[in-house]
Amino acid sequence: MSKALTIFLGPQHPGAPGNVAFKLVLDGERVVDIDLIPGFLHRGFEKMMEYRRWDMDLVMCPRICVEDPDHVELSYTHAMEQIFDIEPPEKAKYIRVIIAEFSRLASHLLWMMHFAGPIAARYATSWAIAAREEILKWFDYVTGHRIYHHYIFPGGVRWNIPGDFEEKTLKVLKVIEPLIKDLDRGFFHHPIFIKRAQGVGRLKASDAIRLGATGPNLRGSGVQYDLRKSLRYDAYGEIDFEIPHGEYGDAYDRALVRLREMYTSIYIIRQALEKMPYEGPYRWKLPPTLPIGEGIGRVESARGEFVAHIISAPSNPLSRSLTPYRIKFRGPTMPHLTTILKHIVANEEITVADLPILIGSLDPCPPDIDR
Amino acid sequence: MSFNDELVSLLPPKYKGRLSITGSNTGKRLELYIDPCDVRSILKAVYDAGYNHFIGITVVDYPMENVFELVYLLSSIERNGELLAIRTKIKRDEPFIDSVADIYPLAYYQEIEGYEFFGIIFRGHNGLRKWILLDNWEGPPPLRKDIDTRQIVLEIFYGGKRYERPRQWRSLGGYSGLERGGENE
Amino acid sequence: MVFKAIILGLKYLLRKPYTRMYPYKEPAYTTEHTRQRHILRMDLCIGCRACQLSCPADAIKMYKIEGDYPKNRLKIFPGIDYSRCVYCGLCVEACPTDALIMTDYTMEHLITEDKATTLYSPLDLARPPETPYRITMSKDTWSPLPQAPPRKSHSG
Amino acid sequence: MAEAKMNKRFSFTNWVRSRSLWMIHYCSACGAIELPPNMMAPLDLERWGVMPAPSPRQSDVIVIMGYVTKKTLKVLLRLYHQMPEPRYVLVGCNCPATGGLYWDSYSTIKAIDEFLPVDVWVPGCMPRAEDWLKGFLKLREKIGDGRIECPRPIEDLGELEEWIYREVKMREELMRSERG
Repeated sequence: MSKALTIFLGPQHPGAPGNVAFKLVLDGERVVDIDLIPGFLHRGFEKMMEYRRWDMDLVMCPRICVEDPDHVELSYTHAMEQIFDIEPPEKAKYIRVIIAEFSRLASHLLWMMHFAGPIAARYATSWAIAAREEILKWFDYVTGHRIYHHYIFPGGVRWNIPGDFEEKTLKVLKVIEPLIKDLDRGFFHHPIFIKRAQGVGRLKASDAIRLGATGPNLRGSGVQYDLRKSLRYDAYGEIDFEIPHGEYGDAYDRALVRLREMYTSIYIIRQALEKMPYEGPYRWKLPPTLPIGEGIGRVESARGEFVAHIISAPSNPLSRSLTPYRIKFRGPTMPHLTTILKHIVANEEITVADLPILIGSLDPCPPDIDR
Repeated sequence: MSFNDELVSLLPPKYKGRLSITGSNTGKRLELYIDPCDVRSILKAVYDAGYNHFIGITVVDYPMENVFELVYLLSSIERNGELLAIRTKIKRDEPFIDSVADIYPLAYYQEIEGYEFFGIIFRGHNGLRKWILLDNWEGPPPLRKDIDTRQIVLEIFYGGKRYERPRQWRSLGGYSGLERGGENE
Repeated sequence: MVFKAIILGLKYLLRKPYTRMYPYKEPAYTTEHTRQRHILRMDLCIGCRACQLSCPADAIKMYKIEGDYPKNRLKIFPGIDYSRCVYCGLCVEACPTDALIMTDYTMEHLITEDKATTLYSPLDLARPPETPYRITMSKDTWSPLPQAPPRKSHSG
Repeated sequence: MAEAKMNKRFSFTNWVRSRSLWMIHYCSACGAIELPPNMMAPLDLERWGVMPAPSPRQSDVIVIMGYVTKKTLKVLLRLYHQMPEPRYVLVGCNCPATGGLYWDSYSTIKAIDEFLPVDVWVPGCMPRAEDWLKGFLKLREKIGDGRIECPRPIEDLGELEEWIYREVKMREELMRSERG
């Protein structure tokens, strides 16, 4: 019986998923317990947004999750539209779908880097980043920025799409699709990767639901649950697609779900381009003051369910307010890095060497815990 | 969306009429107002009725009415992501409520957030501590409405002046300290 | 398996390099919509402070500048602190007279050893960039926006 | 003193130092998202001898990528003091320079040059990938010209850390007194 050893992993560690630390309790090689140490990225968003006008808050909110900013904007926008009690124009719905799916693609490609890096598959990281670069250039062209776009706006999208939107988009898809296919062949079917990832971090479907997993991590366990399908928000109701899901719920399944989601995203974008009405308004004019109300924006982000809960109440009873009264964001990463990691480590023999694969397969984005 | 019969049958008789459907679009939800003393029994019943996916706890501070409102957001994956919001109000000067961390594992961490950002004590919770705010903030819970963090920050870092660069105590390099531009307004 | 891997590797070996040869052979990649440095047209500015009030980062400060500006009675003009600006474009959206516009002149010209140089006064903002640039955001970016129709159904 | 004088003109040492800048692999905040395009195929910073080093003991540059919270500041300072001389500081993004978008945040540091000697500022939110590259080139130029004093006249870790704690404590005391 060896003595338990407590060590820290991160925040400065090449295998750490961003600026977040873990406290590990080790018994020999095996990790017995794992505790999250968050707070390195805490900025107090929820308080800062209470001071700013609602349109300025849209500029704030993508900074919550830098890897997948458009879904944060989308959830905020959905909540705001419920407070204003409006429906976005038809054209904007399709543009939002395309923007959100590209954001998902970019996020999954960045995840490839986080995941393949610790296994020392430098070729995979390089291809993924090259494919992501094409998407960032496309974002730069359509929205005006590479990372933080501020494009999805309450009442539609912020400005009209450029004239050659369709050709540009198809061109980007034409570049990135072969790269993803090569990743599929070169990385996901590589025997070394399969041996490292298969059987690591098994998560049963019932546990995944109980512990609060969402997104690809839940679908990797075999649960066919996707908010795009079940809520049919924006134009997802008119688009026909399948939800990829895994079987065993191990790291390999979760990775494979993300890979298939990339194909699904490309498929959705192609379909949305076909069905999109290119004429018509793209944005409604909204009043500067907020009505009293409450909105909950739930979207399926790249990592899972992202919820923005906005409450608009007058801070003094005489005037209508320009700022929301309270905003709460619930990111998908919190259950993944706390309850699920603890559960897997307690029920399975995870060594220190497996930990980067396990954490990588959960695709965490630490800033949405800290906010 | 319709009422879930199983849910209605599991609720205590006093709450059967209080269930309502509100919201639109992605925020369409069942809502239930409960008394804070029943939070454990209701959440247990709701868990058994299939709402076993915990989303989060939203705490709203109303200093005028002297209450904290807690909104428990739950969803049911069997019922295609149906959202259930359970709302309760507790007194602001006696912020105590029962913990539900043993029913929903994720609530453990959401309750820690409620503690550090609003100072709500969840009875029966064994790990209430500063978690995210550790080293980042000392003092009363910052998200309470009566704490004007913007004013505090302005006073300390900017000398009370908006639209100015922060007042620097020293510079180790990379800043000449010269202010450029025209005459200030 | 091995041959497949070799073929896949060869494909990338024989490809044209993906790398952009920035900065000596290629300029920075910008498009006709890239939002970067502002230009202030001082003859159009009316000093209404709409840009200052719409800035989420409080980057805009109004400066008093004497001169012959008939439209601007208060003689106050916006100056932007580029160490705070987030390039969201809300100031351009708020400007009623199209006095503030954005170009694709990127921030590589602002990289500095002394952060005091990133504080731009109205006169600095009014000076157009030396190198070629495109106007990427102005009032023409938006056509007049229609009012929102009420939501059709309230299905409970 | 003699060394400082030597550094003013061209020296082989400086030329060599400027040609191989290893940066700490520490993705401290959101600015880190534009580093992968720099390190990998799209811009390939290794053309200029910049690459991420896994530990501070092997690195020359500490890159601050975005906002610095009080908790991260302690990590950053510890890393900085573990680095061997010569060490350089490159700051990207707006938030560490002036507070940026988080100017009214209660947990971030408003000016990083109060705590670390900064060599090059890369403004922007985010700085575009090209801006990061240009920032590294500017740092390289500055080192090559011998405009960076080496070793840095700075307090040892104990003293500095004490100073930080004092500073942060003092501000927090101020906050508390203002609340009354």
